Amino acid sequence: MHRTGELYGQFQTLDQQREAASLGMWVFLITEIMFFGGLFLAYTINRAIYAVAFAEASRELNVHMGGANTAVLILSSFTMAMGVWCSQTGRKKLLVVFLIATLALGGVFLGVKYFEYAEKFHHHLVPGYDFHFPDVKPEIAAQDPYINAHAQLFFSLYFGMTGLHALHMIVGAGLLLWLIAQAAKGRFTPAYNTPVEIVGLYWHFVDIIWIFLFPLLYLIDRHT
Amino acid sequence: MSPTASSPTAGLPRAHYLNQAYGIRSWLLTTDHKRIALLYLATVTLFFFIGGSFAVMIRIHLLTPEGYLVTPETYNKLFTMHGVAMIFFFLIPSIPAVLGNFLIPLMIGAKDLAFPKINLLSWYLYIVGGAFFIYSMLTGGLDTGWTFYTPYSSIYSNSAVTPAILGIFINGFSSILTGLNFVVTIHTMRAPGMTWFRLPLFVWAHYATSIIFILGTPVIAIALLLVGLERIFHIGFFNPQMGGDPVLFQHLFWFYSHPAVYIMVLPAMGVVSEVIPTFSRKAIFGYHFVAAASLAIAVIGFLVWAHHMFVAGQSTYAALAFSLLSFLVAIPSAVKVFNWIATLYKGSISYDTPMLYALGFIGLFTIGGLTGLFLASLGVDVHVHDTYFVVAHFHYIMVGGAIMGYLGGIHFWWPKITGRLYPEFLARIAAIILFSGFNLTFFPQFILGYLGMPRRYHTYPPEFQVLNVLSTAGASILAVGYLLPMLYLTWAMRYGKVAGRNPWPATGLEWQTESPPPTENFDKTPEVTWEPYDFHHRPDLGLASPGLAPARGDD
Amino acid sequence: MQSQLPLLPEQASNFAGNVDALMLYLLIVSVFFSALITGVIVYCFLKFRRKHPREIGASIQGSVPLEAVWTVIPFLLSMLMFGWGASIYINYRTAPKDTLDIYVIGKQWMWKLQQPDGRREVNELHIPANRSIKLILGSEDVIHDFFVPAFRVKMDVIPGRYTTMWFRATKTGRYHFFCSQYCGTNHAVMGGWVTVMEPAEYSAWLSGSSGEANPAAVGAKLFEQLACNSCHLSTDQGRGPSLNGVYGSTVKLSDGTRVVADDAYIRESILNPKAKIVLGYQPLMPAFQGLVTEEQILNLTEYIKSLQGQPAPPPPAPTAGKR
Amino acid sequence: MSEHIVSPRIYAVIGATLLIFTGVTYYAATLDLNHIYHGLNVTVALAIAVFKATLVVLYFMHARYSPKRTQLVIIAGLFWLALLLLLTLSDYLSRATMHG
Repeated sequence: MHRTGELYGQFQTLDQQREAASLGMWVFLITEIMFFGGLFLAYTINRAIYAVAFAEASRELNVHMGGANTAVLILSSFTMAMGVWCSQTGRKKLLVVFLIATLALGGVFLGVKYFEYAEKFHHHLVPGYDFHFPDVKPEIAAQDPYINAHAQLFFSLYFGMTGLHALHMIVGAGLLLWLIAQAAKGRFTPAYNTPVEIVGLYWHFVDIIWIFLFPLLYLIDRHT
Repeated sequence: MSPTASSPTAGLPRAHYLNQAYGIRSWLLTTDHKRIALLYLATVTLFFFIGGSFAVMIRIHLLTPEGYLVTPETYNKLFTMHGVAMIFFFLIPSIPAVLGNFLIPLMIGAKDLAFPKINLLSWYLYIVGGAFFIYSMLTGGLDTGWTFYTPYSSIYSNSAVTPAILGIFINGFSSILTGLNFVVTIHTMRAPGMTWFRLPLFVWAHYATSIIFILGTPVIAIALLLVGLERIFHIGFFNPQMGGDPVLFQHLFWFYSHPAVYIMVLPAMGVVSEVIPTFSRKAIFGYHFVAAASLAIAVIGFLVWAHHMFVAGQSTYAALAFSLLSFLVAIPSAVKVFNWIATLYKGSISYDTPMLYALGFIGLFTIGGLTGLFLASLGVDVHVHDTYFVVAHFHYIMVGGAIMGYLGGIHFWWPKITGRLYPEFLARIAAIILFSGFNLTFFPQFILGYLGMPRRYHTYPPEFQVLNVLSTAGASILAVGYLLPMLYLTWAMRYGKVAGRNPWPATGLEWQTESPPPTENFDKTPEVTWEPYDFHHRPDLGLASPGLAPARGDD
Repeated sequence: MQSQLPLLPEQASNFAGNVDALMLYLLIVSVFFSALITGVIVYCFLKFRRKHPREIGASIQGSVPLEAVWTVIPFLLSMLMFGWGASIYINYRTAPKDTLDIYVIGKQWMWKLQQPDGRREVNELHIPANRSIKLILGSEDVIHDFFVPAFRVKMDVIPGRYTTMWFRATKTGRYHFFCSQYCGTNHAVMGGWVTVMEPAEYSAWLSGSSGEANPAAVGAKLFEQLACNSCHLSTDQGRGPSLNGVYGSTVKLSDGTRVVADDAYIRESILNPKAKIVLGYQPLMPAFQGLVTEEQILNLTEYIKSLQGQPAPPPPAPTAGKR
Repeated sequence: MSEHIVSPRIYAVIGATLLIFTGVTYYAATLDLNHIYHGLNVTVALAIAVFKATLVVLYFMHARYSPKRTQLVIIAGLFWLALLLLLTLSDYLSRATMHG
């Protein structure tokens, strides 16, 4: 199928191509919502059943790192949105700056994540890898004598959800690298900026997943 | 009944998508939806015969109550891999990936699907997934049942479960991307004049199927991923020792796997909705209702999954709710069947092979659907759950329904795909053999099921032997029957009578272009001015309008 | 033995008649619609055969009233199917009060069944006829399913929790029972026989059996071995509450709630005692999770049930100096 | 160019709101709201998260200015997620005894 300029052969107009790309991306994001949805379901049910163990295990997480990460990711969403704006208004130089900023913030997020995981390994909190939950106060242990097992369940879900999210961040970073290379070559004009928009949609989606992960995993009964 | 539209001597069009380029690269790197459809046809047929050979071995093993053919472990691997190969690698991709890929752009007047490169990626994901499954098959097999219930699949099974899970996980993305491609294509790339209510019902059925692809497949992807993580890292999402609930896996698994049975049958319904009007030469009865029924099946199909778990210790309240919803999903299917047979009334019916397969579909799908009501009704399900009654039910829907529809579709569009017609007489014989062999195989299993013979048993009490022998007899007829179409269709590719543009003639837009079609599908973007299946306002079809005396001397 | 080509399984329980009646109703509706559809196909097949190659069918697009008819009728028929099935299901899931409780433990590829008096059987179940039987089902490894075709009953057996089912056998005889949830290599072998006997015959079988000592005795031995008696004395002076007459009584807990001391409470108190602390006592009892098998718990429960002798003494005043 | 351009000022406002609400949810977790109403902590945390997510979808992802079709797709996705969660929870919440 031949391609004239930026218009692919199977489409009649650039607008039709843009609409198709945007609809296609949103449909893909719906599949991602259902994909993470299965994990959120498992988390919701197990937390409802083992509320005490999950609250206790959640206290092992470093809420400051989590909070900082949320802010970092929101900023990266902002810079990504600005990047899309630049591509729409033809500011090619500024587009590259904002894309690099988004990539950098994504890198910061992954760096913080790396330290958090390292801390878990250090504290023997990685499920299936000589998991040893520190002893808890007697009245907590009374409420749930299998707290070690249920805490391991919490950390299985914690690593499952944040690991999958981090994987999506890495894929997002790869897409951004490709996008920066294309933008540097000045490929994106107000008439054709579909890839920037598509990567933007993906990046914002990954941010939304973290917006839900942070309160669910980190902010359980912080008050006691 | 000889084709009327084109004289048999007219040769094939000079340039078309098959001879436009030659060599392995032109096939393995193609982005032409028609070539990708043929790539799928080849690989899907391969997996059909892998799964089919397992089925034959199972049936031979069950000839005797003690079962002398294979050991218990091997028997468990046989039925598991029969299930996985047939469901994930044949039934789910067959009609959407082969006929859907080939025909949807042609039917809506587009040059190709919205994302041709993603379409090729879908095929490669399917191949990689299939490779992992074959790897798992060769290195010890899979013995967890196609349902992968935990904790057996995650803790106790020591067969090659992880590569099989990885294979199905990757194959799932092939379905997701195909569904995504279809939805975007149908929304944004219809030819001028092709409004939603002029779309052929085949396209409606695939739109509904794509909804299930998109919304259901990710959930089984995460369910199998979690089982894979449990096996690799020994962590505990569904591990009872760690407090995980095995029934939660069943919820996640069946949330996709029940709509998946509609993925398998809806496209076949789409094929029947094309074949019945063409060979009755009459507009489909209640076009809007049949189209709406497809969407209704796709949507309500998501509300009923826990009828697979009535005896799995779920709460009584949930069982009542899901049983009620399961009856609602049966209504649209009934509406479709009634509309098909209403189309026959006052038609001008011919008995070509596609019509035989379509009528076979209606007969067998009706039995399959009605026995589904037995399973949806709580009182009977407690008794027949996980017995051969269930096996017979879903084989009537999948083999009687989906495969009959698939074969009907292959025969109906074979002239469009290859430009040549299949041998009519031989094809009718094969259809009748398959229909009778099928009934002999699976009808006795209904009785076996109600007698209480459980599923997945390598030995059974002696009083069930007579029915099992009948079933095996039927299975041997089926095994032979399925070879016939493969043989004469391959023969027809080279030696079949040249078909011309519109041999039946049929009213779809795909029959306006050449057979086989050029790479760009249409010489110029077609303009659609007619209503679907309207034989009365289509002079281009060369048919007599009713009331006119048939002109003598027509060939 | 059944004939070589039986069509219906034996009806040997209170549910069988009703389930078969519902199945018959469904069968009649199915046969009617299948015949109707096949009939219409054959009729149209013959009557509207294509007379000449260029003939077209009539121009009929559809009719809304007809669509309404074949939407409403199937809907009403299916609602009747749902209602009837639901009533049977509710009956399945609500056991009567006076049931003979039998513990059933599924284990990869065998069933261990324990009579109320503690007699244990493997892959065999002897029950009295015309008596409501409640099976309390547990699993030690994967999911199994206890299925008796002649009684039309089945229930999955899930590790990590108990499930229950009940039935009342109405006909004496020997009936198959199967495992009907795939559980591995010998899933097909993991079945056995239910023997339904006249009540007199059943009690004779019960008492006449030599077999191992009854479980209450086994439970008593275990009670000493595990040093339960060091805390649970016959009176309330020990560090743990007296267990005399505790089974079936309501126990006041330290957090002020009350709970009936049934099988699940005893099992939980053995496996993780700190979950429910009796009022006025310290959470000193060690958890026996992993130290006792399901069978040993059943024996201990039987022993505790056999301590019905004395009425439960009133709970000690909370301020008594026993901290 | 049919595509609607969202001005940077809106992006800045939305970005700031999101940061503020992250702080709010962080602080709200330190208050013991459960004794006011059982489970209020979780409800508040999720409400804030939903609000933040809606902001991102509407403004950062241009859902507000996209064609009707895209908005329908988004709503359908959320509806199906709700289907998965609520129908499964209907089983768990109505089980006689919560084991474990």
